[in-house]
Amino acid sequence: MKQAKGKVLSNREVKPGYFLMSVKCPPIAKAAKPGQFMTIRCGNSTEPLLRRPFGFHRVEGGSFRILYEVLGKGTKKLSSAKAGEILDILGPMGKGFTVPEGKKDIVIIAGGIGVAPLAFLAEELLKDKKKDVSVIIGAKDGKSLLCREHFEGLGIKTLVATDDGSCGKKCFATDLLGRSIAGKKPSGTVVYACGPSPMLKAAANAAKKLKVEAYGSFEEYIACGVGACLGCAIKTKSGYKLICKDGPVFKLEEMIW
Amino acid sequence: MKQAKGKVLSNREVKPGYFLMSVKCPPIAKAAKPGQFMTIRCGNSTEPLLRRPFGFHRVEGGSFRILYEVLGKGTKKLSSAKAGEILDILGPMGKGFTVPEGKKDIVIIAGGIGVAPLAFLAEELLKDKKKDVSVIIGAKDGKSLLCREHFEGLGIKTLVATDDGSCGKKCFATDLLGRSIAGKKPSGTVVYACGPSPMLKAAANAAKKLKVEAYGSFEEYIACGVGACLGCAIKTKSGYKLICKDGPVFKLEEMIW
Amino acid sequence: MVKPSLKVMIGGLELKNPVMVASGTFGSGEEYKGLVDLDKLGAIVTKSVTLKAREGNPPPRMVETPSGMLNSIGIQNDGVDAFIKDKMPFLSKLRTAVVVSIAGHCIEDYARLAAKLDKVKRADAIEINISCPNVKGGLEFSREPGSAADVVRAVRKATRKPVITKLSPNVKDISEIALAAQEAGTDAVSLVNTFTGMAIDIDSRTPVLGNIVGGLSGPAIKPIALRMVWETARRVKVPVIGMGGIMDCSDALEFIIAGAAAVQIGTANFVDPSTAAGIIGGMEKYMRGRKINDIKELTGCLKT
Amino acid sequence: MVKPSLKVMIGGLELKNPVMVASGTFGSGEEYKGLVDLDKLGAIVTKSVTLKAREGNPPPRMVETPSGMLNSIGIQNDGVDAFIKDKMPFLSKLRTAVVVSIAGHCIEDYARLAAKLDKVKRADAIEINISCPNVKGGLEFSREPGSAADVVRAVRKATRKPVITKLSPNVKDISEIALAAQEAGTDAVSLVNTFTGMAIDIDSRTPVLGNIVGGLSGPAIKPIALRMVWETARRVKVPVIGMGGIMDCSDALEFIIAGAAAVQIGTANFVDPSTAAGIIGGMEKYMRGRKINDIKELTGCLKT
Ligand SMILES: Cc1cc2nc3c(=O)[nH]c(=O)nc-3n(C[C@H](O)[C@H](O)[C@H](O)COP(=O)(O)OP(=O)(O)OC[C@H]3O[C@@H](n4cnc5c(N)ncnc54)[C@H](O)[C@@H]3O)c2cc1C
Ligand SMILES: Cc1cc2nc3c(=O)[nH]c(=O)nc-3n(C[C@H](O)[C@H](O)[C@H](O)COP(=O)(O)OP(=O)(O)OC[C@H]3O[C@@H](n4cnc5c(N)ncnc54)[C@H](O)[C@@H]3O)c2cc1C
Ligand SMILES: Cc1cc2nc3c(=O)[nH]c(=O)nc-3n(C[C@H](O)[C@H](O)[C@H](O)COP(=O)(O)O)c2cc1C
Ligand SMILES: Cc1cc2nc3c(=O)[nH]c(=O)nc-3n(C[C@H](O)[C@H](O)[C@H](O)COP(=O)(O)O)c2cc1C
Ligand code: FES
Ligand code: FES
Repeated sequence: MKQAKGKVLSNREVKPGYFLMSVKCPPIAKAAKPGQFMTIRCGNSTEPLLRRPFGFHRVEGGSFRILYEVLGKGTKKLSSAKAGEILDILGPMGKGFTVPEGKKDIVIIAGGIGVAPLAFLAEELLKDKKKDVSVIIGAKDGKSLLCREHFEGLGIKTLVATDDGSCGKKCFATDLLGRSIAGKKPSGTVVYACGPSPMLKAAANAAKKLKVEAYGSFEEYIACGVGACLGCAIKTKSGYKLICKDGPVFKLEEMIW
Repeated sequence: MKQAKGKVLSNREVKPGYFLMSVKCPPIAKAAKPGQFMTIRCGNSTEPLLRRPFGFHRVEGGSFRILYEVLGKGTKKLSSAKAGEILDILGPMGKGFTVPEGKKDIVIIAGGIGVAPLAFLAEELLKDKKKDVSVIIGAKDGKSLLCREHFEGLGIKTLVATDDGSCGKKCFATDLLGRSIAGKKPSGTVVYACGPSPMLKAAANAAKKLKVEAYGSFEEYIACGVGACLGCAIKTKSGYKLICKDGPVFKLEEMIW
Repeated sequence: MVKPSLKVMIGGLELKNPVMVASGTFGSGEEYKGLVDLDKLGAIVTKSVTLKAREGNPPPRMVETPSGMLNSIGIQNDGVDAFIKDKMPFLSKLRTAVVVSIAGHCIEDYARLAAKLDKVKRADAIEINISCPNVKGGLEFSREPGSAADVVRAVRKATRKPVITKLSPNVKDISEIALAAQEAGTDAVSLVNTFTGMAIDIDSRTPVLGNIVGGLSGPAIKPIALRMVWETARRVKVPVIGMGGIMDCSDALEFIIAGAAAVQIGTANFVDPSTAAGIIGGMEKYMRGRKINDIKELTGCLKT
Repeated sequence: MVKPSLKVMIGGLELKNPVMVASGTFGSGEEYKGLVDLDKLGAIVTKSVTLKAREGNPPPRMVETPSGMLNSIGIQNDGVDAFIKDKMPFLSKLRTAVVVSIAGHCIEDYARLAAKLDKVKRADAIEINISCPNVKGGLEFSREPGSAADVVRAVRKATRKPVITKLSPNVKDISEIALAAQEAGTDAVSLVNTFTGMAIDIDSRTPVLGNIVGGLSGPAIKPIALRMVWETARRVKVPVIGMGGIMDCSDALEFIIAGAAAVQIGTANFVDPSTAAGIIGGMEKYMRGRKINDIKELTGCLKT
């Protein structure tokens, strides 16, 4: 893990309320693995005070992109960063996604902005030609659906679910898991999910029913990001674990909801 | 006094570290008198918390300009405001400059950013053709000298003093007061000064020696700006006075330094 | 849907809504005339008055700190008689409750202030600012249950008007002081006053404030103030008026959910004079959205 | 010009500079290995350890507040024996002072912790975190001079290592507690620990923190912490270690000018892990610019 200066290459709104920022930062980009994250200091005043965590959305050489939703003061400040601006970045942090031995079929389930780290995961997985990757994207509505073209451009079979049915099926992303793995061997299949907490819970239940191994990327407030403050604890069957050190990716069946 | 939304028309760096911002805000611009001021909320987070006070630099119809030095977090935030942005403005506040009866010769002394409200004063004074207005501008160096062209463009006799002699005389602005009023009747002359506290004190001493009436515009932290919090008190020979309500302009001989 | 009711009772005093403006941050109301629709406010608490005029502390009297500010005004005021003569006529015409804050340097002061105000019709209630050093002893009255209760008892004897006791947070256990004030007969408690703090200029190596120390207010203190209101509301029976760093409706609701019957807005008036009005509107909206008909249902509804 | 001396003495412990990292914000140092040059620090104060392992409080354990943060970690740790076995080997190799923070629930706990650490060579000093509720009685040890002194006395008896007593700001008069600790034999006092605060989610009407209340730290508390350090340093003879919201060199110097012999950096480590290093560099620069040869000349030089 390193603290490094990153230079904003571009930063634009890709969907209403969602921004894509490209940052040149070789020391951190070169070390990043899918599912890991970084923290960025948003501005240099005491408001917001703490750094904000973001996943690696895509990594190319010495640069990475983050895809982020403007929610509060930190992301708002970030959204006003202009090309050329220098950011203070700490990363990569956490353990990221690991692909268990013997898993051939991979299903990625993304809810809302949860898609951000999964694009990087999909790209990495595709490097192994023997693997079969498919994606389910869920969103509030068609307007806020993210990354569909990206996955399809990579040749990945992509199912879509929206809350209002304005795009794809009118259901939750997790409801499509059965359809997505139909015909696949449960024991050779693994699910990766990222999204709001209720979605992760639904994914855990669906995976359990279908008897497939499943991992999810979790969120908590992050302060230090290095395992020092013990602030990002999350409850698991083997006690409290730290999002920033032991996670953010955990086996779903390990979690206590 | 009103609270109104103002629209930024332009905002650019005129000298290194000094910005000129033009704001459309008819309710406040139309009521403004020279020496009065406004407070602007810089951003909408709790950092900075309090509004920041600025003088009216120029007023034209429903718009005004402020000339400001980037010092800390408030002015830094203001300097990033783009045309079209909406600002929350409160004003006009305070009493401003008054021209005593029977004063024909007017000398304006500006130190550093203190020139900001004096440009508006000069323009207003020039409307009375019987008045003779002259200006002394002091600055650290030639690079940070403000408004010289503006005063000269108005046909005002302008003397310049810089700390390093890189422009005009190498002395303090107040040192040129004697030269400026040479040949004028002290009892028919009035001095208006704005600048850092030591300069105001020097102006007070110079004016006393030359037996001319003199006024200065003072600064203190401003919280409410309406005389409610009693936070902006300044010591005078008749007790504490409020910068925001009784000032910011005070007769120099009234002050306790 | 019916318009939700924002009415609250503070002792015998009915407020049309629970949003008051705090002492020392709103002058005597007149300063904000034209900027704020004063009649919309739940109540105006006036700047603390003392028996005799006080010139206040030497400047600088304020400095901004991270998400807060320090002030050391020193209760500058013209004395209670001048207040009644010069400020009450304007206040008396308002259609909002007028709460007069009093401060003294001995028990006698408080009693005499209360007795004078008892005769002033539109002094609708009295708030006792006990965060003042006791000339006999030095420590602020607010720091010990005993001295706080002494002040309250003296004021209680001197007036039949609703009495609100304003507590200092610079104590070990604020709810203990609140209990003492309740036993001494206060009709309500308000908290918190400012936290004593300081700032230093590292170039001159002198305090920034002329008075060396000052009172910290603003959003910086909100988490502590909220905890104190929660602790106090669980222990006392009288209404609790919460304040400390309230900037918007969400902050105000936190205090109410924690147990406050009403709130006061202080520093936020400087940041945006329309804050109180915005909070009143925001509360109605919050209640409509959740089908809550009476703000009193929210007081102390925190699920723990 | 000669390089200014940043050395300070805390009891018998010499620090190469007065910039320490605060307990609970820097783990056991190892977490920051590679990110921070640990050998440059004045000292590392480790996360408080207890006799037995503690799993800590339920999440959420943190939330940001205006210019501050609340935490309710609950002293999660593996117990002192695991600490000595697992963490001390790494710490022992550092060329910076290692201060081990201890926390207990009864006087006995503290005494036994100190006795165990007394035998650990590179536990260079012990910081007593007395801001823990006493299981017998409930109130934190830090809230009363008597109970604070009891803890200090017990630790003092159990070890010859330098003892630093860390004080809570949730008291009426922190300098009184400091005096009691001094009389009980502490070599230094450090202040402040966090202020108890809370935050409420107005949608769910529940506390944001799993533990309901938490400790407020960060720049929001700096003005109060600074005032407490100033008040304490004027009353005690032992060195005072100041902390609370220090973000940069200017903040650190304010504490030193107010009377602190050294400072601790807490929350700022999260905001920027290079904060402590930046402060050390900044202090040298400040001293050079003003021809101050020894940082000790600055301690308590406030002109009032
Ligand atoms: C490991 C990790 C990776 C992440 N990756 C991404 C990403 O790639 N793209 C992206 O858009 N977002 C990501 N997030 C979430 C992102 O960090 C938050 O949205 C951001 O910190 C919000 O900051 P803010 O200042 O804008 O909002 P705030 O003003 O801090 O809060 C706005 C709202 O969001 C909630 N919130 C804020 N931070 C968190 C958090 N950490 N956990 C739970 N709730 C929170 C608050 O309670 C509040 O309701 C990630 C979070 C984690 C922990
Ligand atoms: C009536 C009045 C009119 C003013 N008109 C102008 C103007 O036209 N143009 C202009 O550039 N500036 C003007 N000022 C000064 C301006 O308000 C401050 O420079 C500004 O508030 C600094 O804000 P900041 O957040 O950038 O700096 P901060 O971060 O608040 O402070 C930076 C430095 O400036 C000092 N400082 C800040 N505000 C004040 C103050 N009010 N009094 C004394 N010292 C202060 C601080 O101590 C600090 O050293 C005026 C001030 C007053 C009181
Ligand atoms: C400038 C200023 C002056 C104040 N004067 C008084 C006062 O005279 N009497 C009083 O009881 N409280 C006084 N206070 C305290 C406020 O009424 C309030 O208790 C405190 O500021 C906390 O609320 P806030 O954070 O919303 O400002 C003053 C506060 C400020 C900022
Ligand atoms: C996440 C966190 C955990 C903490 N844990 C401890 C602890 O275990 N023991 C202790 O004495 N202080 C602990 N503290 C308090 C800090 O050491 C420090 O006293 C306080 O945060 C004030 O300093 P700051 O504002 O610089 O953070 C903790 C603080 C934080 C933010
Ligand atoms: S954020 Fe500090 S331990 Fe995870
Ligand atoms: S700033 Fe409040 S009285 Fe002048």
